[in-house]
Amino acid sequence: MKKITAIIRPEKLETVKEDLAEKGFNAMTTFDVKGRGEQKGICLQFRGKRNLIDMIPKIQIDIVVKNDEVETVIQTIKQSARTGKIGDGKIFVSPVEMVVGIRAEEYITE
Amino acid sequence: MKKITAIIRPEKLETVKEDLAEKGFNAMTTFDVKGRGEQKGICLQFRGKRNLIDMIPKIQIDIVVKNDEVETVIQTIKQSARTGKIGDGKIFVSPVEMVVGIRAEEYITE
Amino acid sequence: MKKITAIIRPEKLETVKEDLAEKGFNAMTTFDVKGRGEQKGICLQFRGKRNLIDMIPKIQIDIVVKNDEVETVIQTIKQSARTGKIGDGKIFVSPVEMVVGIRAEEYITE
Amino acid sequence: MNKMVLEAGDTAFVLICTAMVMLMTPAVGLFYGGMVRNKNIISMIALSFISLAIVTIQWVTIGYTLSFGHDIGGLIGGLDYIGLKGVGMDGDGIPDILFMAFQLVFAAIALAILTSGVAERIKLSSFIVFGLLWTTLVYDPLAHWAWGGGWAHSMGALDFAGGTVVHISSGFGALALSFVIGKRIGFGKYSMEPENITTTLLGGALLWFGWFAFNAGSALAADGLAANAFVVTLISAASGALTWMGASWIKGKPSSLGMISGAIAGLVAITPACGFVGPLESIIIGGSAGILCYGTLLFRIHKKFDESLDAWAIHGVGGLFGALATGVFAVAAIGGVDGLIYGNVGQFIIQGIDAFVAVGYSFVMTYILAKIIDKTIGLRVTEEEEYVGLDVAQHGESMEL
Amino acid sequence: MNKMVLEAGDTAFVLICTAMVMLMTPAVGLFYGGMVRNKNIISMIALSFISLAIVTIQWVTIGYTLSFGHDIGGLIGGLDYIGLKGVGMDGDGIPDILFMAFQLVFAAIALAILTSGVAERIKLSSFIVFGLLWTTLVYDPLAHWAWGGGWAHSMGALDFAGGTVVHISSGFGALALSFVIGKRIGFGKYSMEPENITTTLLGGALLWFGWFAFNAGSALAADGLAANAFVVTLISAASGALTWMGASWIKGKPSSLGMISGAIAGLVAITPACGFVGPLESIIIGGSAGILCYGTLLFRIHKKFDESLDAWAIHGVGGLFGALATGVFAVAAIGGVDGLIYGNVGQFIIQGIDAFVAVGYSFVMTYILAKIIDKTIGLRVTEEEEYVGLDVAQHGESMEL
Amino acid sequence: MNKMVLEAGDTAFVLICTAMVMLMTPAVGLFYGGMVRNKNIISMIALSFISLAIVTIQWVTIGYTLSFGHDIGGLIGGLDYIGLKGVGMDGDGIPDILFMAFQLVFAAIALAILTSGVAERIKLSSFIVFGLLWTTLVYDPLAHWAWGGGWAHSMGALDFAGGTVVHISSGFGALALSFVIGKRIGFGKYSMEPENITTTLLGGALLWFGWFAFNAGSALAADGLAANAFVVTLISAASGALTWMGASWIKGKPSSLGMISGAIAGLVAITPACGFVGPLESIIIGGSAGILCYGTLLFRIHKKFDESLDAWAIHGVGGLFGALATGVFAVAAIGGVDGLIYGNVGQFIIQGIDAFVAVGYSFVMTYILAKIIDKTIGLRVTEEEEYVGLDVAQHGESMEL
Ligand SMILES: Nc1ncnc2c1ncn2[C@@H]1O[C@H](COP(=O)(O)OP(=O)(O)O)[C@@H](O)[C@H]1O
Ligand SMILES: Nc1ncnc2c1ncn2[C@@H]1O[C@H](COP(=O)(O)OP(=O)(O)O)[C@@H](O)[C@H]1O
Ligand SMILES: Nc1ncnc2c1ncn2[C@@H]1O[C@H](COP(=O)(O)OP(=O)(O)O)[C@@H](O)[C@H]1O
Repeated sequence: MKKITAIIRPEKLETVKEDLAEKGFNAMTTFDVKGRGEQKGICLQFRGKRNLIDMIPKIQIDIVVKNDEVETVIQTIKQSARTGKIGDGKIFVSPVEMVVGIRAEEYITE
Repeated sequence: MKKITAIIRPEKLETVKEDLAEKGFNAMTTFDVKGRGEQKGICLQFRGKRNLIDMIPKIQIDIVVKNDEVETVIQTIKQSARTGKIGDGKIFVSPVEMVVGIRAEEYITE
Repeated sequence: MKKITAIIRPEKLETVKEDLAEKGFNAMTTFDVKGRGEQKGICLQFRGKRNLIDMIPKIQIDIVVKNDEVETVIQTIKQSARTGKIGDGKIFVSPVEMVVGIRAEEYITE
Repeated sequence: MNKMVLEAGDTAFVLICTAMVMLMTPAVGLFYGGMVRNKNIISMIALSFISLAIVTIQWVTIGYTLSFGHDIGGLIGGLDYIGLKGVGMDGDGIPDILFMAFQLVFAAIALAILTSGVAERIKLSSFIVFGLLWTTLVYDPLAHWAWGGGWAHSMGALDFAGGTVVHISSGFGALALSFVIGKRIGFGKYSMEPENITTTLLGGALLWFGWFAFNAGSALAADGLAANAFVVTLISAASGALTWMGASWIKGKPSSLGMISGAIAGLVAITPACGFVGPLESIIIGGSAGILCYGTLLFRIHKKFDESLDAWAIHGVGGLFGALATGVFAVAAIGGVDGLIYGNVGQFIIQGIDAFVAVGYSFVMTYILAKIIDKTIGLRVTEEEEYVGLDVAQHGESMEL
Repeated sequence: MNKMVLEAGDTAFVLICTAMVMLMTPAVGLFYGGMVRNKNIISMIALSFISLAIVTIQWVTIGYTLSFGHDIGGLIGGLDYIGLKGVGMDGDGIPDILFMAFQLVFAAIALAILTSGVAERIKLSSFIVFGLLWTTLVYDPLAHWAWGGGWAHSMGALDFAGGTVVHISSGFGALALSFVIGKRIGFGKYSMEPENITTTLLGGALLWFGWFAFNAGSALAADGLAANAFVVTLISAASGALTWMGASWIKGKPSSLGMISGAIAGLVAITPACGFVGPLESIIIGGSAGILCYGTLLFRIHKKFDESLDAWAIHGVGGLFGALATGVFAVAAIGGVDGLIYGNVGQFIIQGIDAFVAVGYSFVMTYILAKIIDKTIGLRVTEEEEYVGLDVAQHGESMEL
Repeated sequence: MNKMVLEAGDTAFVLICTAMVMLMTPAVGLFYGGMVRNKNIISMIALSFISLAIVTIQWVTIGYTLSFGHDIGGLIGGLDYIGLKGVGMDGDGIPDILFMAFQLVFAAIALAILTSGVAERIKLSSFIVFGLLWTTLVYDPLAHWAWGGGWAHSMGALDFAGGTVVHISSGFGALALSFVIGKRIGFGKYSMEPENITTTLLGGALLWFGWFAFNAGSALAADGLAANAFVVTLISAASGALTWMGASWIKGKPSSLGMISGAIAGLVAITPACGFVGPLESIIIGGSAGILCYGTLLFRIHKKFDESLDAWAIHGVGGLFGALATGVFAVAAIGGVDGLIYGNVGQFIIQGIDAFVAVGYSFVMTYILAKIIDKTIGLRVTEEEEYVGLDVAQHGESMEL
């Protein structure tokens, strides 16, 4: 299984959630983060001085899915989180070795 | 080493912490998240209409442990976080390759 | 690629960010967490009774870097987050399999 | 009381006091809102605003006349002032309509205090129905008894600013209500720590501020009696804050929540007494209330009562103590009546009768009303609604923290 | 009005009322601040404080005399009181300088309300310039027309506490401003839910509190008329809170935001009427305003107007309705004038003329002023600044939540 | 001053003013609380409440008589009013007991302001002991000198509402205290940005509101002088807000914290002057204070003084400036005394002597007291307690954000 971590604009959360749900991906965990990308945040002009805005509020979405679902999830997020403007965000994929449900006696290992 | 990520009810945090501590697992990192599981959140009745409660506040606990401790930690969390009701949460296990202490000169790689 | 997760003192965030930026590591994601280490939090004396302070506020920094950059980032963080006092924090390294930019058509897999 | 002319100074005073007491109702919401889990903070604050809104309409239509209409058998007021008929812009010292408004905001806050007993689990629609009934059948009679010419008034019971009418009624009502609605899911098992203490402290500050108007304003004139009430209110609050803090310090760390709870306990206890005692008595009254109410809170926790935000411990028991203390410490030089320590046993007995009847009446009537609502339309939200929190479940809103 | 002596009771009343109305300006900031995204909350609150600061200086230098100087052609005041020349410590009932201050805080809050239309996207420097112009060219003339001896006053238009002067001007001004500045990026596409409802409720509570001073204080005396204004203000707020909540309940869940918005709608609508109608009329006025303003809000959303925090729906339309309702419900026994329902068609027509002229004037003038600012120094921040939020972009600050 | 009769209007005014000034003490807590790291916000607010509680008890037992008892050698009051003996419900214009309460809330806020110097590192128990001593040995003498018939009063020093007594004492006291307790761990190395600016703005709004009562209420009557004090207070605050904002704008972005700090600076500076100067002078006084206090803050940061929340820069230096400015700008037409610009050099010198003696006395005495406490029971928490934050370490509480 894989964990897909998407860091998106807060304003796009609703759209992303809806689009994922439509494709059947309901489960997810989200939380507020702050971040900046390679370009070192956003640079505002202020009285001629470069004025760096350091860390921008973002939302991180973690979704654990089966290996063969990774591609669909990534594509869906890419489409719905995209505005084409600076700050659209990034997606990371990392391995998950086991999923255990607390309530049910479920154990998924892959 | 493994990272065990448990997403539990906020109200169960104290119990889980105590039970883990009893078994000798003190170290952990927690933060507030919102989440929903496969069943797409909770569905409240409202004037006959299905009224979806989207994302429920949860607490995420991250614990990095040695490989042979994984099972104990999972079992402990399962037992103490369980209420048997909807929303009990999930546990994910993922690989960690290195642990470095900032203060001491400790380096653990497995 | 690797994800470096550093859990540091809130007061040290600025220094760590600056030092990393100097070394060319701008991109990162941060969020507030609470945590305790092996020694089970901090123990205050209170009327002779051991009085355990459970979870201390920390900041988690996630940085995804190429494999050969891991060491530099760890060393940089170690140096700038260190005070030598209790609570300096920990760094974890875990694997990341893919990085996708939402805006650009970039895909990095390693 | 036989001049029929307005006094601008008194009118100015009571106008502003009425606004300040009005502010206490949202302040109760903030005070309580900081003590619940974040998923219920909006709900908790909203209940106070809604109390204010529904009691306003209830009071101008029927409540005022039930409380202050001509006395019927010592029990209730007649319908002379229904819909504020005959309540005009002139009056005796202050306009009649202003007296009506001053009384209105007292009724509103009583209902808001009551929400302590149903925190984090009441169904909004049922609260509205219950609130209208409670104000009409519990609060209005009590107001009539004490201030509208009812039996307690005739008997000579002293309640300067509403210790019995407002605090005993809402405090013991909250206890009854908590028994009917049942405990919160997980009570005693989950941790349910206050999550937003600064909001509680803000609410407490506004309550403390408004309480000067509550107590001093009850003189209905800007005079020496009002000034005395003001001063003893301040002292009693300070004294209660310090004793509660001190008592809890012995057991552990002195929480700010304990400090502010002690201040409120002191404010409650001095409420009936503030027109009858002086500064030194108020140190004793406030200080004792701080300790007594803290003890009651410990007792409640020990007994596992989920009277969730301690209206009973603070308003109920604090109000009861204040009513009795008035009978003990009253000084004739201030309010014209002596208390037990000056040998007036009669007054103490009267205070006791008045207070315990109020305790009994408000507990039993609230219990019955709550049972009726529960059996018919249901007091409580579903388990799932409670789990997601009332902010989302009842209001469709949430805080983005 | 021909005694030239100070009355301490009245002076006390208006002094405190002025302080309470001053508090409403930051309260508008809190009310609005809770409704924007967290990255703009500081900006939103700061705009209110800054409104207060700049209007204070504007008013004491030029604004007061433009509004209350000797009438020039029914349109504007002369420069007799420039720099408060001749505005002294004595006066008729209350000190002249106190009357000046009471009027000042009204002007300040009007500008604060206006910020609704430019929330989350205004450039701070431009707001300061715009604000000074708007107060001078929109607010001051309107104040003169109604209260300074201008044409509306001469015509006999009734506006007890500023429904037209404060609320129509700022509400319709906000709409015009939102048209000029344009929608927020992502409006209608992104979700822009209120993120801090408890802050909004706190702001609402302080507004409600201050509104008693706003309305009752407009009597400029602590008398029966002030008491009447106080009472109808309370009732109208309660009524508006309940009808908006009820109307929104039919469509979904009753949000606390709807409840408090309804209360504000009720407060706005009763503002012009509060010296002319009684309790029962105020139930109707407040209740209707709740429904009407809620409908206007739905209309605005449907039309995709980004008048972001609904100053137009609540203050503009609520104020317009209140002006007309004053002409309908006025009762001679209270304020000396009868309304439409007592057969006085004339008064209703006068109210209509006054209100619609104010609507037109404030909308058009605000639009022109905003256009001029926009073409010269630019009203709006850059896209990147809007993205990072005004807290950081304009103030270099942020909340650590 | 030889009528011995109560005036209802004046009494009403001072009653409400006393409540408003009381609210300023928690407001200081909110103002400061928003500026510390989140782990100390509860502690910071609680210190203000605790100041209010302990000063209340101190004042009614011993403080009032030390300040206002019969003069002993120009230095201190006698014990005539110990335990409020002889302080009754009647009086001259307003009840004696009300005058006592009005003075009480001033003493409370002074101690609350002082907490700036020990923010995030004071031990609660030591603060309580220190606070009692400081109020008794620093505040009470100063109050006696200025208002209780002491030497400053005899000399003719002007301090209308407590610029010297409240602000110089607490501001310079805070500086001394910060020297004794030492810097916060990591000061200058870690970032210690304000984390909750909306809380600070809320506190600032309540302070601004209460300040009208602080200054105008000091007239002790609802008259023209009170109205003048009210107006210049408003103007000075606005002016200070704008100049500080402007000055900081030149260096970077205009923070809302700078804006509100400037308002407070303006409020402080006008405090001693508000009964002696008119509107135009208040623009100058407030505006200069904004710039001066901002400069002082920059100086403090440059010097690496950890007087953490700038009570010294704003209250200390602002109060000192205000005392001198009173001697410069006083207008006989308002308060009966002319200042330097009208040729009265003597008054300016008197103001200087008064202010600098107060600076010296409060700095030195505070330093000595703090040293004594530090050497005996210890002023400061342990390093570990400081690290986890005082909310948890001192109160056992924390915010769940
Ligand atoms: N290498 C990285 N490691 C950790 N987080 C990253 C990395 N790159 C990007 N992010 C996260 O993704 C967010 C969006 O990235 P991107 O769109 O590149 O940034 P920007 O907001 O600067 O345009 C960042 O704000 C940051 O939270
Ligand atoms: N596939 C997943 N990916 C990420 N997070 C998940 C996933 N499944 C569950 N979670 C997280 O675990 C929490 C609890 O899951 P579960 O108990 O199934 O949900 P529910 O609360 O709906 O009963 C969810 O709220 C969510 O935060
Ligand atoms: N094994 C672990 N698993 C998860 N988080 C950990 C672990 N060990 C340490 N941490 C995190 O790192 C932080 C700092 O660790 P350390 O410096 O050892 O703790 P302390 O603050 O007790 O000195 C902890 O507060 C916790 O958030």
